[in-house]
Amino acid sequence: MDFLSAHAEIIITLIKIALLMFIVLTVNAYLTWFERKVVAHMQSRWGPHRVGPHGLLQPLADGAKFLLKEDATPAGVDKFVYFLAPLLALGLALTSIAVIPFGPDPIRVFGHNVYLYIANPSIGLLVLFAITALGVYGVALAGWSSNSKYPLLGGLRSSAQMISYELALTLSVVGVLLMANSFNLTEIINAQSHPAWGIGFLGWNIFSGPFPQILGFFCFFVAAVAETNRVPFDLPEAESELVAGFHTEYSSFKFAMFFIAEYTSMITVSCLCSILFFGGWLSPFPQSWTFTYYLPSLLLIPAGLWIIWDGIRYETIFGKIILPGLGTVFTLIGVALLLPPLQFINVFIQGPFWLLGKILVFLFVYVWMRGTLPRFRYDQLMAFGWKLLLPVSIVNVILTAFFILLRSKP
Amino acid sequence: MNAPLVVFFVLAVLAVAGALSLIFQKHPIHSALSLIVVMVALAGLYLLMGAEFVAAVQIIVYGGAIMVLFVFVIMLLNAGLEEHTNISKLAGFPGILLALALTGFIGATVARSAGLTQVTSGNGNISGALSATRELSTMIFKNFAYPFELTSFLILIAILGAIVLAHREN
Amino acid sequence: MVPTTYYVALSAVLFGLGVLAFVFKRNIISIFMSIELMLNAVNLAFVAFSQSSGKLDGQVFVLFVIIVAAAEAAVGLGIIILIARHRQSLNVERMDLLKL
Amino acid sequence: MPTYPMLDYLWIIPLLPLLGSAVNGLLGAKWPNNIVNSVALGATGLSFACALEAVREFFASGQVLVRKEFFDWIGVPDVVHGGWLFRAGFDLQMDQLTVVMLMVVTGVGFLIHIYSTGYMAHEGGYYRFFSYLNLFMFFMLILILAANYVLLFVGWEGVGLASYLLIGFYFLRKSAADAGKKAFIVNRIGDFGFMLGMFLLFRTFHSLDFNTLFTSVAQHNWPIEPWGQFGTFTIACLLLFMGACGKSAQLPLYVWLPDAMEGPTPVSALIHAATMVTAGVYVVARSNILFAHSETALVVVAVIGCATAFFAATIGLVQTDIKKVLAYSTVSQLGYMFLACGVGAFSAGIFHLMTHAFFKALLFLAAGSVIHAMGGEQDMLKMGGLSKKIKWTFATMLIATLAIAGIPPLAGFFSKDSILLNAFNKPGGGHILYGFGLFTALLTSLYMFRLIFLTFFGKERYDEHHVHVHESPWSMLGPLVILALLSIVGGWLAAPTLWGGTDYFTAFLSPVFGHAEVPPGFDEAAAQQIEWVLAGVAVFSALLGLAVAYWLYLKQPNKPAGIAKSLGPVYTTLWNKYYVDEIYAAVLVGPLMWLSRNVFWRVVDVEIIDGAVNGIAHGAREVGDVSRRTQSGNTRSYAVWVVIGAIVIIAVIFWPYLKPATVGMVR
Repeated sequence: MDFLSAHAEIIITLIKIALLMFIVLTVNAYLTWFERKVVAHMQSRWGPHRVGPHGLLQPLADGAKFLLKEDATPAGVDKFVYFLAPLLALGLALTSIAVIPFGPDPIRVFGHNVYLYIANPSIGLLVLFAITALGVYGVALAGWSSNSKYPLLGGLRSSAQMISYELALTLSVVGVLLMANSFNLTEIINAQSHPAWGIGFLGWNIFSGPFPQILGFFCFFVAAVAETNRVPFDLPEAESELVAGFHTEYSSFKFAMFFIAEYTSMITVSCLCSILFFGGWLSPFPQSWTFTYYLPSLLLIPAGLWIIWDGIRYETIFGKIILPGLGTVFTLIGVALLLPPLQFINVFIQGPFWLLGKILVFLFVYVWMRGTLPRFRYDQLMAFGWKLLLPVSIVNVILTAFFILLRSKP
Repeated sequence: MNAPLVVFFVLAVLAVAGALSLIFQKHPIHSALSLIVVMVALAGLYLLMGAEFVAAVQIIVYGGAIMVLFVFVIMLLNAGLEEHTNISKLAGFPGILLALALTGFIGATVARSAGLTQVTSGNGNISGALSATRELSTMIFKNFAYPFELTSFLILIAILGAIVLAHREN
Repeated sequence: MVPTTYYVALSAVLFGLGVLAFVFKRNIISIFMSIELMLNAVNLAFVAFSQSSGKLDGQVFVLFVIIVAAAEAAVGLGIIILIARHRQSLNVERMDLLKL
Repeated sequence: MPTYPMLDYLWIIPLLPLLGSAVNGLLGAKWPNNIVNSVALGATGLSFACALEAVREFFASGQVLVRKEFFDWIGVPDVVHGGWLFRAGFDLQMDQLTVVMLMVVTGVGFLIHIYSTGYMAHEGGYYRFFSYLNLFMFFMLILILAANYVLLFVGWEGVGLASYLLIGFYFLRKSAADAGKKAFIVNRIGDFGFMLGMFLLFRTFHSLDFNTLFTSVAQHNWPIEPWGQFGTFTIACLLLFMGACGKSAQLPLYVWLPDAMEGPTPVSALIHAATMVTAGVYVVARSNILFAHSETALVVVAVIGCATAFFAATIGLVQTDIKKVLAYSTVSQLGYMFLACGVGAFSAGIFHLMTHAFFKALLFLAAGSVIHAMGGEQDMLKMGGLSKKIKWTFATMLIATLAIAGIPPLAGFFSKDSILLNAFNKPGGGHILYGFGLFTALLTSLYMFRLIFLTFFGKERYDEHHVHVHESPWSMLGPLVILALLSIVGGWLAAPTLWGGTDYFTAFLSPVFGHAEVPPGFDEAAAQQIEWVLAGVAVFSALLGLAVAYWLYLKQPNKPAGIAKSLGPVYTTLWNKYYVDEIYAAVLVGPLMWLSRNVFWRVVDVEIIDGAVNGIAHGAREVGDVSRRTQSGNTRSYAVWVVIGAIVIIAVIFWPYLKPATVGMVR
């Protein structure tokens, strides 16, 4: 017992890490499902719907497949690097989540303050960028070590592309940093919590401040998409040109690692977008509207009811059983949050609730783009990065600094 | 044997190992990787010394830009294993000897001057890391404004030079 | 607290290894990397001294060194690419056109 | 306390012409004429306006000497006691003398610029011409505004340069190029003396700044060196005067001025009549205190001046080239000025300088107008009867002639009269000088009217069909008229002396010359009579000259030839300008040529200098042959060399730490 109390911090941190890992991986899994569904509907298809109702169990099936497939290592690869690359990619991607704060104030568990982040370094943003910067190696080395031409091309592309877009990525947040006057993500969010006329979303960096960071957000988001090698910047894995790009030679779980890494970094980027430009966990409504505390339940209950209704009409028995159950669970949680004894939880989940909401929006945008946009040509990519994004973000920096100076001068 | 010391030794060993493997790896990519290891280890040491910003920059610029550039070039030129020619007599045994001698010199200098540096060891009054970062920025943009601008020019020239060099004229 | 001397000693060792690589390696890119290694060693010494003396100048210098290294890498690698194109070899010992 | 902006920014006055020169010289090549000359005129006109304003403020401020230090140019600071061991700053000063010179230079210069726009309209190298002209203005202004000898010397050399460039303006014509070189070289001789004089002055008084120098001289009331004693003052003054001789074309260095007429006529008017050549007079007047301390120097100045005046006048009698005549007349008038300075009448000299600037500039411009009218013809024997054709030119030139001949009440009369008076009053040998001066006056009016009659009267001696005479444009006539007015009224400043009043000019300049002027040796009443008498005599001689000229060149046009034949050798001597050029060629040029060809070229240049250069090159090659062996061409070896260098450096720098002995001393 005293061991626990002695090393409480470490233990709590470990638990948090494990929890976060679990959540992130699950979210990853269901992100794939979500993506496939959305894209499918955009292309007026059904998408996965065999495994489980609405294909809800598809991710599990995929996971199992990844685990059980044969792990073929091509001949003539540089073994060490070949194994290192996916580890690097996944490790870095997961690490980057660690510095993201999910909520403002700690939750008290067994008399311990449990903060909603794993680490809160004073230079959090820089740490994130550092990790992103190292992320290149995963792709580049994978491409090189495969000892095969398509991956090599993919690796080359990715390294060039990432170097090019990192500049814009880093420069585009300078405006935010200037306004928050800090590298620390928590402080950046708190800096946005003083909206005009108390209307929440007016305090967000994208709308408020001496100089609304619309340009900055544009550059950041585009550059971030490029950094995560997603459509329309997915040249490293341009399946129509390079088979599968840098991970052509990777199979089964190593491939899965790249896969997970990509989706994790998507989540990270979404978090960053919402934290840097959309006020993180701050609610968009005026603080005076207390009823917003009940929004979670107000969303959960109808959703649950709808799922029940939908489940009843579902074809398969399986679905007829599972979906209503899920629905009732949602509904019950929602109701429970409304009950007086449990209302205090609302206070705790406000922050995470809004943050996750925003993250979801951005993830949807990701998927949306994939569903709509064509891929860039390589020269277009470079020209876009160097001739548009970089100058624009520099202009943004200058303007922001200028307006801050204006304001600071009485 | 307190915690920082442990961390230091771990990182130091890491760095030296990286440097050694940089020397003894046959393939440039491996050398590059080992150099990256060294750099990350150094970044850790900077963190240990409370120079958070420098650490971050070390990883972002060195790890994320320069070394990527190296890897990129290696991949681009498809550099193979290093061939072991010994055309230069001087660079053979005597060269290595001389290099060791230089190391010895520096080491001796450090050892002899140990006392002088030890006097103020560790009582660096760099207050909290963030404010340190702030001070750093103040220094760069106030005290070192002129050199800073010069470096920006240097970068510009370097960019132009790189373009001119890599531009295949035909 | 770690004595500054340790850091300086480490930087000396790294620098020496850099020099060694500088002499030992044949591949021009590796030689370039060994130069970077030396620069890093110097940076370490800089930061150590800045920390021991409580002044930030050392760290500023480190930043400058990094900038210069970046510029150097850009130009140097450009040159290397040219050389590789022209001479089809990265071995410095094959680049002996300066000979009389 | 009123502020005097123009005085505070005195440097603007010289700067403007420099800008004009730079703009025209650098950009003007492609520009149309009107832009070029508007730039040049703008620069000169502005600086003229600034000069006027400066003069106004000078009077308003009521100071005697305005002195501004703008920046240190050359300086040797005295580290021990502070201050300067030697300082030649860009310091400009303004006193009454400067005012006069400033007005003359900027005013006449401006007029001549206007004139040039018309005169040069059809010449090539228009922009070049105006660029040079502005450059000259700049240096001339530096010269007269300078507050120390060094800066003055800058202007001095600068005007020399400008003069060289402008004499050789038609550099395709060999004679022009040679004339330019001649002027430059002869001036060098004078400048050599000038520099020596400066050195001597500095060595003696430890300063070359006018203010410090003169005040120190005045305060330590040094003894006036009597005749024949060669003290510092005498030597310094003689050396300075050597420079003045070169610049102002006095014996024996006058030879360059007649040839300088190769330049365009406006140049002859501006540089070689009105302004530059008077620089010598200016310098002598500027250093009047020094000269006043040495009788020898004064006597030498007076004698040389007088001699030159007479000598040049005699040559002028027989010249047939209209500009040559004017050139010799300039030389002789300059002689007058030096004569004045020599007898201690500096203000009279400056006065004559001013009036001479007016009417001589006018004469040259009018001559230019004549040449222009005759389509480039300069020989008077091929002119004649122009008075009816070009009335304005004739009228203005006549006025100028009357003025220079000393017919009252025109300017020349008063200035020349005061010079002669002062010469007469000069105790000891003054009368001789006066005699020569008077005779020169007669000669002056003689050759001037000869010019007039040959040019404007008598029957046309040119071919009507080839030359169609035409009056010049108003851009040329305007300046003529203005200058004519000036040469009429210019002298009235001194008019009151006739009825015993005060000479305004002298009074005005007295702050500068007050302590140097020699007082008349006798009472006012007597002076009054003498004044009248001398004036009468002067006028009479002038009229006599006029009469003779009339008789010779209108009544009996064939007489002159007869006379020439009758006194053959004299005439030929005069015609050949006393063979001075030939003598110089024989005595100086020949030996020098021999020396430089056989010694400096064959021995010094070829053997020593070239030998040294080749030797060095050879040595370098040998060394290279040896040292290139280290260049194995192998990069790794070079790397090792770098390492070795590093080792050496560390060993050197950190020796105190590496020395075994210092084990104990660590900590």
